[in-house]
Amino acid sequence: MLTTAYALLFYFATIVLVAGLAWRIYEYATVPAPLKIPTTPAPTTRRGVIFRMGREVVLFESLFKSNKWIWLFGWLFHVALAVVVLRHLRYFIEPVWSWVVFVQPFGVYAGFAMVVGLLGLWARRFLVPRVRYISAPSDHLMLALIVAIGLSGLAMKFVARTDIVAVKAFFLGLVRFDPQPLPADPALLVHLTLVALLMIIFPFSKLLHAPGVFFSPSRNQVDNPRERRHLAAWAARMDRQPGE
Amino acid sequence: MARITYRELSRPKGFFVGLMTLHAVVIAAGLAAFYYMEHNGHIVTGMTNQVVWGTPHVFAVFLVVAASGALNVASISSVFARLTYKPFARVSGLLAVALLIGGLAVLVLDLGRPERLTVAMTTYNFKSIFAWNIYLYTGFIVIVAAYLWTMMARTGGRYNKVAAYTAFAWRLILTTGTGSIFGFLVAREAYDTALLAPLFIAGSFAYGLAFTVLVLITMCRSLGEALMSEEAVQKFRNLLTIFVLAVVYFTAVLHLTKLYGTRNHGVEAFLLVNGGIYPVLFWGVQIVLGSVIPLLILNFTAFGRTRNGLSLASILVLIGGLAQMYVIIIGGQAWPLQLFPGMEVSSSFGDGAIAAYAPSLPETLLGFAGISIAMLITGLALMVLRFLPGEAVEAARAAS
Amino acid sequence: MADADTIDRPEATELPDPLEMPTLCPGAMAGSNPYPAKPDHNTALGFPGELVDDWHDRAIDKMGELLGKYRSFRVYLDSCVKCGACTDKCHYFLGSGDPKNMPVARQDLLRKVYRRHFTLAGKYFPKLVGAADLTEDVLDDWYSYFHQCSQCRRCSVFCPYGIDTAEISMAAREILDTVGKGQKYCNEILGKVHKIGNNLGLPEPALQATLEDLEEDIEDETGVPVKLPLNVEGADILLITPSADFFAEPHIDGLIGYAKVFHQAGVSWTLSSYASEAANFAMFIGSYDQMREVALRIRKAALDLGVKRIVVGECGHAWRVAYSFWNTLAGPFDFLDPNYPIPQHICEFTYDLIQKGQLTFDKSKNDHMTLTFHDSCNVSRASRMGDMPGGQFEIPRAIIKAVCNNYVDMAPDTIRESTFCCGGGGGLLTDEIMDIRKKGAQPRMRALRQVADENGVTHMAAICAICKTQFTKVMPEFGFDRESIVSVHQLVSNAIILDPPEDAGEPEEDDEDEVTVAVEAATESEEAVQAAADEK
Amino acid sequence: AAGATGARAGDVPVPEPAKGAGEACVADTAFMRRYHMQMLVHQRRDTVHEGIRTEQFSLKGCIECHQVKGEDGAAVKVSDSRHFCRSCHDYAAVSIDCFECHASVPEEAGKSAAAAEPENEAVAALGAYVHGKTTGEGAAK
Amino acid sequence: MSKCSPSCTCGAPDERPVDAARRSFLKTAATAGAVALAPGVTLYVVGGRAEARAPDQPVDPKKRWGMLVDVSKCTEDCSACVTACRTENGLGALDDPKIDAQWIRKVEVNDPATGYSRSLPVMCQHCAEPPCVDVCPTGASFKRDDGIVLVDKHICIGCRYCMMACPYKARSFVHEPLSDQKPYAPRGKGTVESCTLCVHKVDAGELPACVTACATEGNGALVFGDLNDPESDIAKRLKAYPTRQIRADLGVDPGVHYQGL
Ligand code: HEC
Ligand code: HEC
Ligand code: HEC
Ligand code: HEM
Ligand code: HEM
Ligand code: SF4
Ligand code: SF4
Ligand code: SF4
Ligand code: SF4
Ligand code: SF4
Ligand code: SF4
Repeated sequence: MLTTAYALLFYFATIVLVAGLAWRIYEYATVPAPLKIPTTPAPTTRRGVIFRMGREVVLFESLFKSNKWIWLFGWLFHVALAVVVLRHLRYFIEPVWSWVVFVQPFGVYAGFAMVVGLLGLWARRFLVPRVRYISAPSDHLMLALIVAIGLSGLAMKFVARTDIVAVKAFFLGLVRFDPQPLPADPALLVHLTLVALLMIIFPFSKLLHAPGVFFSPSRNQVDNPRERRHLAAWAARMDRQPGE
Repeated sequence: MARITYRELSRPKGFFVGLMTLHAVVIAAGLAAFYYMEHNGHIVTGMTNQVVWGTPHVFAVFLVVAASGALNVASISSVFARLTYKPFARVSGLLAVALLIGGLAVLVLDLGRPERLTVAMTTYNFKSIFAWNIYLYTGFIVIVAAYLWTMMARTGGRYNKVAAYTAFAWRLILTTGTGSIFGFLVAREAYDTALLAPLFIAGSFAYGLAFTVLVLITMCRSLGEALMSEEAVQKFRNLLTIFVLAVVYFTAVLHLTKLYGTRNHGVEAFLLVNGGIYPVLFWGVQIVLGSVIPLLILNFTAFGRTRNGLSLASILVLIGGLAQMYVIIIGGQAWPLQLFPGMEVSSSFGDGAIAAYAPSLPETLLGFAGISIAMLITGLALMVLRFLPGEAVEAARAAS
Repeated sequence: MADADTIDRPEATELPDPLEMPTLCPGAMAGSNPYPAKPDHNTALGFPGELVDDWHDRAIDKMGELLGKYRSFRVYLDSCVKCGACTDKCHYFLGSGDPKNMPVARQDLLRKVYRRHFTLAGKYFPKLVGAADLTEDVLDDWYSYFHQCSQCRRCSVFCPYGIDTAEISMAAREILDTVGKGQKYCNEILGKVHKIGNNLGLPEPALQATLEDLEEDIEDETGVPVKLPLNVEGADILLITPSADFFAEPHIDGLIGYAKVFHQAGVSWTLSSYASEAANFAMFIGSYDQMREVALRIRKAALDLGVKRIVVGECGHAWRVAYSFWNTLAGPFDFLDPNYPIPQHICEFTYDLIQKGQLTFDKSKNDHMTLTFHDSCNVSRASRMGDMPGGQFEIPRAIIKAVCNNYVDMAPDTIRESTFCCGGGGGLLTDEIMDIRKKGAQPRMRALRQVADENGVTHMAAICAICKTQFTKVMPEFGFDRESIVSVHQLVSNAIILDPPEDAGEPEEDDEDEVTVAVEAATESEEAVQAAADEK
Repeated sequence: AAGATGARAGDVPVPEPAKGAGEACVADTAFMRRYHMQMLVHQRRDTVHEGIRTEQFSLKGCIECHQVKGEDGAAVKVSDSRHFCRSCHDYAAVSIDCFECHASVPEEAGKSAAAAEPENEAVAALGAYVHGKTTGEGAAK
Repeated sequence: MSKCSPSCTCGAPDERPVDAARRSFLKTAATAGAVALAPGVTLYVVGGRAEARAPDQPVDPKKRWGMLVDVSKCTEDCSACVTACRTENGLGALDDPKIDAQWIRKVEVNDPATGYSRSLPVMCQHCAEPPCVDVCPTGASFKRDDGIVLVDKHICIGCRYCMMACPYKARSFVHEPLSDQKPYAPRGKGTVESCTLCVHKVDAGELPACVTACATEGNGALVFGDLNDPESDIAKRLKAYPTRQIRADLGVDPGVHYQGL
């Protein structure tokens, strides 16, 4: 019963996440950028742009330039999140890749770092009047949700443990459409419910910044308008009109 | 005087990039060495059950000692209000943190069980000076970081004085603590003296300053002479002279007091006269190469008044410092423990015998990696945060 | 919390900090509205004359259309995480404290409507995600606050996703135009460009007369017959420059500078009366079509005159349109000489000659000034000069340093890509909103105050017609002389040593003349600055 | 939690740790699956610092009951993936360093007494005396 | 979350489960235990067990285990204790005395003035004021309540500061990866170790291996016992004969005494 309920929940959440994201990304990719608007100084080569994007995504370069505190907590949170996610890979692959085995233990520290980062970010939503002004309830809820995911995860590690082997079997089972029994530990159930919720709202929330950053014209364009003519399809149509 | 602005080194040039790459390569080699040592155990190093602290400790202690001294320039400018040093205060603080991290990295990577670092950070024995040192080190990093913040942040100025004084006091305690690691080893004749603490403080001043000077002069190669005024060069020259003299003085006092007690004659003779490599390092490298020659260069040659002269002297001081650490740390262990004073002793475990020690390649690489870690951290920080006097950066930018 | 430079001298701390955070003052600027466009201004551009009845649906439709046409708009509306990094970056916010002038809040005025109509969350849980219906109040807010954005892109530099409020402002103004709520200043001017060829509505004969006057003035001053040719077919170079250069101070001194440089370079060049305007205000209202039309005039002029190169004069957003958009809008320019950048900035042109050693200067001619340089936002963050990223910062500075002895930069957080807008860009250079213009200029003025007081800076150079006009107006409000804003090519003009004509007259005398003039100007302006400083 | 043991799983990979000796583990199986690590850590503190050498949660005890016999009839070491601990740990991607120090197989029968262990009455008496203070006569019965 | 014991930080649930499984287990264990122990060992144990500490009791702080070495009985060419220690604790040998672990070693002492020479075993002296414990940053080196100085290898980080501090050079560092350790004497790469006074045997009511070996050899130079118990053999001998501790001047009060040195 429990197992079936969670199996269905996760099938649903996965469909929403994957389909929702795919649709968004399709949209971002197909809407044209008619003009060259990189924020300069910008790289003049494709490779330079990849490098710039890499620095943005990995180091949060612009944020660093902008505000050291937000950067500190924001970066801490994201890097920690990435490590936590890597640790979580062990629930979904068998045999586990050896580099995952290697990073897996760091995931626990990352779990703490993630929560600390989030609490720092949350604190500024209360403490800095400018940020308080721009925060909508959803901004708080998003942070609350991820904090709750983190805390329930840590609780599973440090307070009320769960049967990791069974959890993994459940998820491997899901992938093979043969769900295995899920342990009924409260912390696990809370964790999983919240994760499913996160997956479901992902394609409809500001979390779209994750794919969005790659499509941001001010960051992903090459600064070469004089050398190359850049023309969107709908604009090209105008070009032809007068002559024809 | 116009306002001092500070800039980051946003688009570094070939020389700087080359230098950073070099450090990255050394670090990579050091990490490979670490992996090799970790995988095979310390059997692949020169260390034994007799000489338990080897070359990595020489480098680590050297860097840690230098770290606290690197803060000198900042301290002099804020605590003693010397304006000539002001433009370099930030670099000095940065270097202090970087050198400390470099030293600690070597120390940690040389542990038998480096993966238990978290154990070391969560389980303490408060009777241990070593455990206190862990607090002293992390505290130092936090305090200097706060101090840097007060220098760099728009709103930090108010707390600058407090931070400066705290950092200044802390660094003295820190070096004393490092010295005490050895001072507490009562059974080892070479260490059993309270004079190690002042000696380490004097050493820290000299090495820290030498590092600061070298980094600044290296940055001059990237940024042009505008970085350091001629006045600053001369001030640094005088300061370095004084600090080197202080080290020589305390070294002399240390050995003279030791010689005063007859029971120490053996170890003193070992370190200063007949101990093979150790007297050579002591006299040849620490005293002549690392103290006398730099003093001569700095004070009696025209070359010594130039930037190149100053850098050469600094390099020699650093080499002398490493030799000094080697003699103290390894020489002190090579000399056997006296289980039965006055007796001749022998055993399968090296009792009564002078221990042989030869550094192996991996541990030496690890040691050098510590220096490179410090330098790479410094370099990267210069690139992303405002540590360098702005005028020089602007001048360099315009020149390019 | 961004870090800045330590201020070492205690008295220096008392100078206002250009980045000082204002206390939030909601609604402070709610009443700041530029004049609405008259019906015929709107209709001339193909927009409805006044607010249409079904404005709500039309606005939403337009928004939908833009979402399908502009990836920037689409992605930016989704991606903001409300991180707050941009909140303290807008000069209008720093000057006014009105929270709706924080870039993200400005975007949100539009984003809340986007959420309500185009996202699931906004449809079903509007309160939760801060979505709101498009009401008349919201439309009014749009009109006010999207006309308090100079589209300077400073916020975009600091946003982790590069979200560019300028793009949102442009879209918002386009929507406003489509529902008949256009702004007078921009729309009226655009009408003039379409009709006459320049923003000022200066017809060919007037232009011709002005240029001839200038030629005389130059010859009087220097004894050298420097020409300012108009509509010369077969010239090598077509100069496209903002029409302000034809009559206003200090712009006109810049134009003289260009002419002298061309003269010294020995190239043949011409202006065009058909395309006598570099500015392209269509960018401000976000209209691709309008922008394209204005740009096509230049293509036509170049083709008609049969030139080989196009050089653009000192103007910020004009250079953005020229550098970044011309090729797209009116390209390909395959009929021009591919050995030169198409188009080329006048600074690039001058800088090249300096590099090649073809110009000689008497730097002391500018000794009465200590200069600093105001990076114009559109040049800094939306275009480039030279072939290196960042050339737009180095080239003008290199020119200034080549012609002046005294140069000092302002605080690092206020120059280069972090430069502050003058406060008058983006179609806000109209007097009825002087209040917001002054507030927007405040950060720049404070940064200038620092170097004026501490480094003795007397003049600020700029390469943008809007900046120059704006500063001439607002500088007195901040205790500076209105003449302390200068053109970069004005400095070049002062220092350049012109070859005497073959049939040389008495250049020495003329030189002396100039020196006296310059010295007089110097004493004047120095006194003014001094007086202003004393007042403080 | 129904154990992952057993032959239920179709093609879903699920570890099947060999059944231990005896009927039950030192605690409930569900408990063991969740808490054995903490119990072991706890036990090791008690043993090393306090000298408490109870059998419950003794690592040596685990190894004795949970030995897995290889083809040659001898217990397999931890280097063999069939080793009891590894059967789960590989699956859960948890590497433990316990067996860098601890023997991963029980002492082979017959070799258990240290070679130096003598059959010497005097020594026996001494040992008994030292520990039990039963002065000599408490020796071997 | 309350702790399982006041000093514990393990974070384990409050009560450790004692259930049917455990009770049945304890029954089995009693028999299993008897079977597992070799016949010889059982022999010695039985007598003492009656009064010896139960396995679930912590060590008795009133005790202080110590050793007396009767140097006059220790012969120069004997090294039975050294061998016994190696075998008991599974100390392997790479045949490099500089890096091999040597928990106990024979030291030749020669008075240059007189030419008088002796050979005696030196191991960890189980000091009452152990410098190794003082300096250990993590508290891995510790002194058990009954005076035995041990390294908790689970928290030893291998910094080797204790080796620097020990005046007797009693400690060894494991320089290489090991395999085939004894189940009752785990040891492994990267940690420091020293004579444990055969704590596993002592806890089981037996004698340290070296003591047994010396007795078996017929020399009986080693006496083990509770220094705090005036009735014990060792205490009586300390009272009766002149003995000394090595480097008593350092004030660390070793638990190993030497007679006839
Ligand atoms: C008396 C013998 C015995 C001892 C000692 C013992 N176990 Fe067990 N253990 C068993 C038995 C029998 C089972 C299987 C019970 C079952 O299948 O329900 C088992 C099951 C387990 C399981 C669950 C495996 C599975 O298949 O789900 C774990 C984990 C475990 N033991 C760990 C340990 C640890 C750790 C120790 C040492 C503290 C230990 N055991 C000591 C007999 C023992
Ligand atoms: C039923 C499967 C199973 C068996 C059998 C098993 N373990 Fe585990 N063990 C686990 C899981 C799962 C974890 C990790 C829990 C986590 O990641 O939080 C774990 C964690 C541990 C840890 C803590 C590791 C760490 O770094 O946190 C130790 C120690 C441990 N096991 C020892 C043993 C020993 C010893 C045995 C064999 C006697 C054993 N386990 C057998 C499933 C098992
Ligand atoms: C560096 C060596 C080393 C490592 C690694 C090590 N141990 Fe130990 N362990 C020891 C020593 C030494 C003892 C003490 C044995 C004694 O006193 O009988 C011990 C004792 C124990 C005991 C109590 C004795 C027993 O058999 O029950 C437990 C439980 C224990 N260790 C668990 C672990 C666990 C779990 C791990 C892995 C996470 C581990 N140990 C890793 C060296 C080690
Ligand atoms: C390419 C991947 C990503 C990049 C580059 C990125 C970048 C950023 C940046 C720069 C910020 C603003 C700074 C801050 O407030 O922390 C941010 C905020 C945030 N990110 Fe990401 N992110 C990425 C992926 C994700 C993912 C996958 C999640 C989802 C779990 C996530 C969750 C968040 C949240 C919740 C915030 C808002 C924090 C707040 O409300 O204060 N990010 N992200
Ligand atoms: C379906 C997906 C997920 C599953 C099956 C899952 C399962 C688990 C489990 C079993 C643990 C306990 C680990 C242990 O005891 O060792 C855990 C911990 C944790 N989880 Fe998840 N989780 C999932 C998704 C997520 C996501 C998306 C996040 C972050 C946003 C997250 C954050 C954490 C954190 C921070 C911890 C504690 C630290 C750690 O153990 O790594 N989890 N999770
Ligand atoms: S583009 Fe410039 S004016 Fe507009 S919001 Fe951003 S910073 Fe402000
Ligand atoms: S910086 Fe960018 S993401 Fe952050 S609040 Fe501003 S617009 Fe949104
Ligand atoms: S066994 Fe006894 S006699 Fe032999 S060396 Fe050891 S102590 Fe001396
Ligand atoms: S002899 Fe050495 S190792 Fe043993 S307790 Fe004394 S100081 Fe510690
Ligand atoms: S090596 Fe181990 S026991 Fe020795 S001092 Fe370091 S941590 Fe303590
Ligand atoms: S008591 Fe045990 S460990 Fe210590 S020396 Fe004797 S045999 Fe070795």
